[in-house]
Amino acid sequence: MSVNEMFSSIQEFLSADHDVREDIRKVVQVLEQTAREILTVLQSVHQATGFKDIPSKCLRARELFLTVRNHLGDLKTKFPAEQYYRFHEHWRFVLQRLAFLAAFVVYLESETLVTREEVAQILGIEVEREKGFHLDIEDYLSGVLTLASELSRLAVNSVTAGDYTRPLRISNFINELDSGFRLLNLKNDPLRKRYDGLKYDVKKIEEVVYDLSIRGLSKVQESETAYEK
Amino acid sequence: MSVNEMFSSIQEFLSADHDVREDIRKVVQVLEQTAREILTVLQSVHQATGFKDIPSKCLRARELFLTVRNHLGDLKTKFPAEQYYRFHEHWRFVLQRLAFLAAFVVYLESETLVTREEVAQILGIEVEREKGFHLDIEDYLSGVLTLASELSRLAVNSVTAGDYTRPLRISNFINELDSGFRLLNLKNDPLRKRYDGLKYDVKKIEEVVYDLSIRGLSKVQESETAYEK
Amino acid sequence: MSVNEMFSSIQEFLSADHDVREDIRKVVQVLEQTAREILTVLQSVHQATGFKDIPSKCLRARELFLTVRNHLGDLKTKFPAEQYYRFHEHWRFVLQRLAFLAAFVVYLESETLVTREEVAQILGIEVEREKGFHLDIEDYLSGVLTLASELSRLAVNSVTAGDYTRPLRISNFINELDSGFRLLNLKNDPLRKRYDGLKYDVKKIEEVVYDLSIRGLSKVQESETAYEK
Amino acid sequence: MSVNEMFSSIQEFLSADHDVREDIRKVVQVLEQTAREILTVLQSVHQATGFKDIPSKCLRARELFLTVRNHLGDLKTKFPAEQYYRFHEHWRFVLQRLAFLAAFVVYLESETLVTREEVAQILGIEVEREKGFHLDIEDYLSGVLTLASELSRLAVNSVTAGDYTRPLRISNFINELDSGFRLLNLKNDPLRKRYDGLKYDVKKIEEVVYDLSIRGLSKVQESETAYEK
Amino acid sequence: MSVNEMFSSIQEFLSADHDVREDIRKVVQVLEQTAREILTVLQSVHQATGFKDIPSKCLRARELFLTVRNHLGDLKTKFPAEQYYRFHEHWRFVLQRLAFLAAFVVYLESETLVTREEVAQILGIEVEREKGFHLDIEDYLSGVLTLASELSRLAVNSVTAGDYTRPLRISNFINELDSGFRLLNLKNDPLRKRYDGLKYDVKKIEEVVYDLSIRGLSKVQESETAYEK
Amino acid sequence: MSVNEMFSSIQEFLSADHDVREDIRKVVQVLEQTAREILTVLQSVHQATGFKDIPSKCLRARELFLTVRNHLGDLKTKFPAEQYYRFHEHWRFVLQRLAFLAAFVVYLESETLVTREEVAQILGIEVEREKGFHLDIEDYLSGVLTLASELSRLAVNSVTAGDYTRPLRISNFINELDSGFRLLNLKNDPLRKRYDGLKYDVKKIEEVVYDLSIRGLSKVQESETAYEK
Amino acid sequence: QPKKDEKDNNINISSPVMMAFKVFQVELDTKHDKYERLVKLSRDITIESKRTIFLLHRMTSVPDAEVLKESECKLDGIRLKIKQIAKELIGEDLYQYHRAFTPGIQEYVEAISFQHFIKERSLLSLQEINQRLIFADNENSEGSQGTSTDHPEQQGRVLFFQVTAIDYLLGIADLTGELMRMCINSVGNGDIETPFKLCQFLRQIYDGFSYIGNTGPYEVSKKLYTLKQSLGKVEDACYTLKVRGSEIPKHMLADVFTSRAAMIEPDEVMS
Amino acid sequence: QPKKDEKDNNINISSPVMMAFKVFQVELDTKHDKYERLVKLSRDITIESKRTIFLLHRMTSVPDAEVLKESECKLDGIRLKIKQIAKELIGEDLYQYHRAFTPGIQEYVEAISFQHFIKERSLLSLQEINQRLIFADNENSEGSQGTSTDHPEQQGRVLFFQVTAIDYLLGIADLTGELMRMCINSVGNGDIETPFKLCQFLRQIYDGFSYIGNTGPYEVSKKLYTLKQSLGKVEDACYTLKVRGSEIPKHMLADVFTSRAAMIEPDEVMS
Ligand SMILES: [Mn+2]
Ligand SMILES: [Mn+2]
Repeated sequence: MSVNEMFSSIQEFLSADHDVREDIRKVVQVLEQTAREILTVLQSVHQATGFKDIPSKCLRARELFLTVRNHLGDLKTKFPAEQYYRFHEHWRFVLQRLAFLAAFVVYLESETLVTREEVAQILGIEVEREKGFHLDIEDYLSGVLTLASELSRLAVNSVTAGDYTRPLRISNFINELDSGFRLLNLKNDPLRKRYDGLKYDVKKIEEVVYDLSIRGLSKVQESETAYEK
Repeated sequence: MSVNEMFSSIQEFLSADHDVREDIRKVVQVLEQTAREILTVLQSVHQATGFKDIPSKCLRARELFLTVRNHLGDLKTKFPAEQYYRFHEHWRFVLQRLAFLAAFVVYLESETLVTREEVAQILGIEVEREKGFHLDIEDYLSGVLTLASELSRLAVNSVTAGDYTRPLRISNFINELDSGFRLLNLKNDPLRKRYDGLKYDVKKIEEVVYDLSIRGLSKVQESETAYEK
Repeated sequence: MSVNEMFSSIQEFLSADHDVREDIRKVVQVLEQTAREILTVLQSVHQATGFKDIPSKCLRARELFLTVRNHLGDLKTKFPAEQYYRFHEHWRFVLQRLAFLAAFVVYLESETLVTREEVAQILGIEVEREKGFHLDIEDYLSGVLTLASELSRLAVNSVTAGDYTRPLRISNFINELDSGFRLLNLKNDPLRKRYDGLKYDVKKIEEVVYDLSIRGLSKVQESETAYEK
Repeated sequence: MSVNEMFSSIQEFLSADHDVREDIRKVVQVLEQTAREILTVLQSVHQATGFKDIPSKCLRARELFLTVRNHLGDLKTKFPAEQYYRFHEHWRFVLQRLAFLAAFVVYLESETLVTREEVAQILGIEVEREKGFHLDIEDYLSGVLTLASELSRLAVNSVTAGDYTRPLRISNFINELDSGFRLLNLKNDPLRKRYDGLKYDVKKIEEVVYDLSIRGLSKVQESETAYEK
Repeated sequence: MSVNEMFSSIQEFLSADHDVREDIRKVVQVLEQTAREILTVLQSVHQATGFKDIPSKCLRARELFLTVRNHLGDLKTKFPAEQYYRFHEHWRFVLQRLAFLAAFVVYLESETLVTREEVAQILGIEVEREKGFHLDIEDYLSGVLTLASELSRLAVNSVTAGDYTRPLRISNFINELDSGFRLLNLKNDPLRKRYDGLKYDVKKIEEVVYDLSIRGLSKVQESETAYEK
Repeated sequence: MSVNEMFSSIQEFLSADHDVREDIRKVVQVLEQTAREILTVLQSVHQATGFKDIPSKCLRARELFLTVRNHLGDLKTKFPAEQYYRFHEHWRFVLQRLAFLAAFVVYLESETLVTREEVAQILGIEVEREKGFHLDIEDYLSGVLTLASELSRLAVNSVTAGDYTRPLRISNFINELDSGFRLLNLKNDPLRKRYDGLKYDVKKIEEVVYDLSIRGLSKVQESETAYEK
Repeated sequence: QPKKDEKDNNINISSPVMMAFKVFQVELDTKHDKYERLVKLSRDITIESKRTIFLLHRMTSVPDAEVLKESECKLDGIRLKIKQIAKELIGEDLYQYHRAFTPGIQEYVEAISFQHFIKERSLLSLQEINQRLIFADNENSEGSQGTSTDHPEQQGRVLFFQVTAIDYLLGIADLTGELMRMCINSVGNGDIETPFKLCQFLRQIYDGFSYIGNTGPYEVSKKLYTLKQSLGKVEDACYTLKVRGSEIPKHMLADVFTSRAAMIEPDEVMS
Repeated sequence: QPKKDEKDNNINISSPVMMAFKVFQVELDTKHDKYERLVKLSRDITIESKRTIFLLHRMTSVPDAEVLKESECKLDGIRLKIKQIAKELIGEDLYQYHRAFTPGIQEYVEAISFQHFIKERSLLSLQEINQRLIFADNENSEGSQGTSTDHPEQQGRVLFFQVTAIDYLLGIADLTGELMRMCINSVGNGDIETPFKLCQFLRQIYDGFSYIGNTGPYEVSKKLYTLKQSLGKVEDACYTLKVRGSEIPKHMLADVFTSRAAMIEPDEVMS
């Protein structure tokens, strides 16, 4: 093969690569758009009025996740399955965001931690790399960390909205999450940096719980709630 | 035309260009001076005593904006209208600052979000690119984001000054702003970075509202206000 | 107009802007591709065999410039003419490159310095800013400086290819160019830096002429050429 | 004079210059050492126990400033007065630091802003450039900005140490400082950058005051203090 | 004096300083213009035809130096003499360039090294720092180093122009210069870097002399010259 | 040990370290001075007149090396012998230079490559690290590479001076050196960079030898020399 | 093209110059190989040290015997690696290869001083660190290690490694980041004593570093900024604890809170 | 301080969340360990490739069978390392660990394409490089290798490694630097044919890179400048050869030089 032919064939490769990336970029843009819509739906729970109809918001988010599944299905067709990490940077950010949104929905619905399997199922993708377009473990963890900081905000706002029991439940949830993360040996990478933020979320929630405790507000409501039932 | 002649004519061109830039620089310096004066007037609202005579401060700022209009009118004459973006960098910073100041005045006066049209009107410039010296949309948005961080500071200081209802109003305003921004698909540019800061302002204000709420301070004052009426 | 409505209309605006940039980016990519093809054609003059059919290479390049004209014609339609400097960065690089290629073709054809008018004519664009999509003067100068360094390489390779008279002609040409640039008062910007490189090209070519001169090679060939006639 | 003779005399000159710089460097090193000692003394006010004996710490710092005066007196003798700016870089850093330390001592003693005259007097140097070894105005301003950030730290730590009234006083002081700086038209230089940091100090201190205010802590102590009297 | 008053007076000071710098900048621009003109006059000695009327070129340069003296005289009035090093960076570059040009003229006239005194006299400034606006020794040396590289170019071009004796004279001159510089103990600064370039000039000129020597060209001409006399 | 004590002891260590380095720096400055003097002595061999009294120059250099030995003897006393590499950077440069100068003297005397042992002996230091202050192998090699480039210059100048046999001998010498260096596996460090220059020295000498050959100059003189003997 | 061979033949392969360069080749390769082995050891040490630190963070405020024991095991493993470094450096100038292993050693200092602080609430000194890096040289019994340097006269002797003062300083500077993390964790765990202790300790270290100032090497000065930030975070945390702790529960509706003591132990309420 | 323990106990160590995170721990550690092993392999490959290149430069212009054989041995050794990489990557996504081994692979491309040019005077293609990276997976017989991944279903199968187009490009960009060195060496050795051949070849590669332009990744564009400089040096060398070769020996005093042929073979005169 002559030098010219060699470079021509490489140029062809680069062109093809460029086209694949353009295609991916387009789908990712649409995904980001939908992710922003889901975020807007879920964000409203922070407002005083928002605490009432959490279930309906979750339903709306679930609907939008169906659209996400379609887009992700589309994304999979844009490149060979075994080259996931070649293009990872393109969708890494949006996938972390979607993992967070899935985790948020699941938390609002059931106050449990979404599993990697559940996120994958909600997004219509795989858990295991071997099986196809999957959710990278670090992206899943990153999404979970975003949830933690969202919940610390929720704890604050639920007090404002007069719900004094939620912060305690969030506190237990986040504490377990924190214990989980402490098991991990992270490298000096973005995930580590985000994990460093988790301590501040834990701290913030602890402060809210403290504020409620010294005012006896948590207990009061618990008993109130008990009576109401 | 000989090479030398051509280069001579190019040099004439470059000289002229250099002069235009010098002229622009001078007007911009004067604008920055006035912008700092407006800022000093408005900054005083953060002080305990400042909450009382907001209206008079706004009036003073409005007067200074008349001077700004004159300077901007002067600026327009320094270069051909269709070369706005050729020299944009020169005035970009001060225009963002003036947009913020306009937004701050309007907020203090009416607790509403200044529109692009209003800013343009206050500054005596155009909204639409086609019509002449205008307010670039990103510069408007940048000014609005500065307002958000100024308001988070105002929420804090209004509590110190004993005004317990303002933070809640600010909180609502900022939430609306935040939803607004969530409609935008920003590029990875300075504006996006500044927008990422908005969520800290939102959170800060929510915490102020929380602090008032858990201590029953917001309600107290509301009822007080009610009684007073 | 509510905040949401206003932001929706801003998003429309931003979307439109984003689309314009995408369109521009695509055309620019095609332009870069063609520019690389012209470069490949013209670059081959450096090869030992390349000195023979310069005219045919120039013809081929001229053909490709017709394609360039079409693309540039296309580019013009992508945005309003008065926003040239708003998007300048997108095509600045490729336009400098095309200016160089035009200058190279013209030099190879006639051993003269292409004027700004000629470049504009070859590219099918305007010289004067006011008339529409034009060749910015600094981009023209940048292209001319690239020509200088290409010619210093050509001087070397023409000797290797056995052409002993060309270097002297190049030397005269470059000296004239150098005097031209000395008329300019350049700012401390990239162009100034590139201009500082010109003196190395001048020196390099002078050394080639020196090498020929001390060995009596330039004279020999001149007389040979004389005999041939 | 032969070339060699001329270069010999130049070398003598360079040697002399080199010696001057060596001498300056040595005195500056000693100055830095003393400055670090003053810092150690003053920094201890941040400790829980440190708030008690501020006066004695200030006295100790004042003593060390006498040493500084001696060193600076020594420094002046190392070079001709009119070459101040020739060697400015050598002592610029330590002089800014000393200006800060002087400002810190004066603040701790009297809660006032040290004037340029006072700093000069404490350091035993001149205020006016014409009179000899002086305090450059930008170095003074730089020292004052360092004070601002030190005071924001002090506000936090004084609360931890149980002193609830100091933050309010610091807040007023910093606000005055901030208005002062807003009168200045700073260039885009290091000082400007440092000034941009001032607003974070202002905000930080306002938040401390807020925290005290919302908990009624500032008032409580004030009345306590009142009772004590 | 209140804080505000103090900052107002500081602002007056800063404004005055800003004005001084603007004034200096303007004069320096004019100086650069004239320096470029002198350069253009002297550069032409490199061309084949240029070797003939060196004297007339030198006369023309001398005339232009009179203009330079006027501008420098003007520059001196813009700031207090003892603040030379405060503003040194503004004119350092152009003064190095003028020192080079003076050195070049003197070399062309008499093939001797211009002394610092002569440069100062040509520019109408002082040699000694104490006496006022002077030529910093490092700027003088920098100008001399530029001369060395100009002469290596001249050696090459004089051969091209058929003058085979000049390179030997240049070689001797440069060797003397090199020994001179070897007497200096330079710091690790820009000057040292430029000095490191001197050895390339020395080598280049030696190679020119070698080229002439191995071809018996230097001798030939010497004897020719001898005959001519 | 308390934190304070710990830091005091480290500060003591740093002070001691600083003093050692100051001491070393002073001796190194003196060494550099002497090295420059040796260089000036040896440099003169490049001049036409210099070829005659090489032996006397070498003697003079040898004398100066005695001074170097004294300084190096002094240097050894400034720090613990086993911490050579802790301070290596301080004398690395001057030792490479001295190694070059020793190699140059030895070459001029005997046209052989100085061994590491000889350099060490001339400088009065060790070859083996274990034995004390020694010559690092890379510093030795670096010195040898400087010799190569000095000899390529000498080859050129010896032709100018009419000595046509020396280049051939230099060529053989350098070729052997080149073969030696090719045995080494260098890292991407300064030495590698310097080694890359060796090829150009080899090339230059080859060109000189070629120039002589095609003119039959080397043979002629050889026979001449033969006759003279 | 026979001439090239001829030329090559000119250079006598066994000439003194060529012989010398063959020696140089071996010397340089040996050095580079050793350097490379040290880099690898350093990387291993870095990773294991980082994992030790993560392990230690798994404890909440009170020292946990099991975790401490596990960390001790890990540190023992790291010390074995340092012993290998020490072996490589037998008879060498430590500073010649310093750049190869300094990252790992700094990380080790960070890990062991962190463990020490957790156990003892004090600063581990350089001397103490170095004392634990004296090893018995039982090379024969280990055999499997790749080090080929076999100094018969060294056998049975004592091997030791010396951490330099600068590496110690840099390790301690990084330690402060971990202490800050520990502080925030403590607050989150409802432990309100540890933060104040940490704050005190960090202030001492910060004062120590300001005392040294810019007399240390550049790398130390560079870490000062991060150190200051960490201290700021810890001071803020203590401030918050103080502010909320001193709040008088005016609006208190419950009856449990009557004494100040109850306020300091909020966990009981929570659990 | 009994409350902390209480708090800890709240978190059930065998809760689903904790169980999941234990799995994550293993997964992340496994990945990082593999990454680290690949980095070490890459470093080894880099060093050996560089040494191979030095070895090849030891030849003067004519291919030297012995040196070529030795270089082949070295390259075989490197390929064994690449095989180890390939083993690590069995069942993995190559791009997930790409950053770990890309420096070594680029250096290998540089070394083997340099050897190929010396032998064949042509450009080694990416396909040819990859063909030589297909290995028989005889893991059992090698045993000693540290790789622990034991995929029973993979045994007896074929192992292969695929150099990516970008790594190939980057390796070739670096190759041009070595070719430039070879060119200058040739001139120094009095070989006047090789430089012209090299010049021709380098121009082709340069044209190739300009054809690709900025469509490749940033790292490629970054190397273009060095590539252009190398080409310039080679063109200058050829220019010098031409200029001096075409000089008519007017001042020739000897009788040996009568034909142009003699001028091209100066070595005979020299030796
Ligand atoms: Mn750490
Ligand atoms: Mn390479």
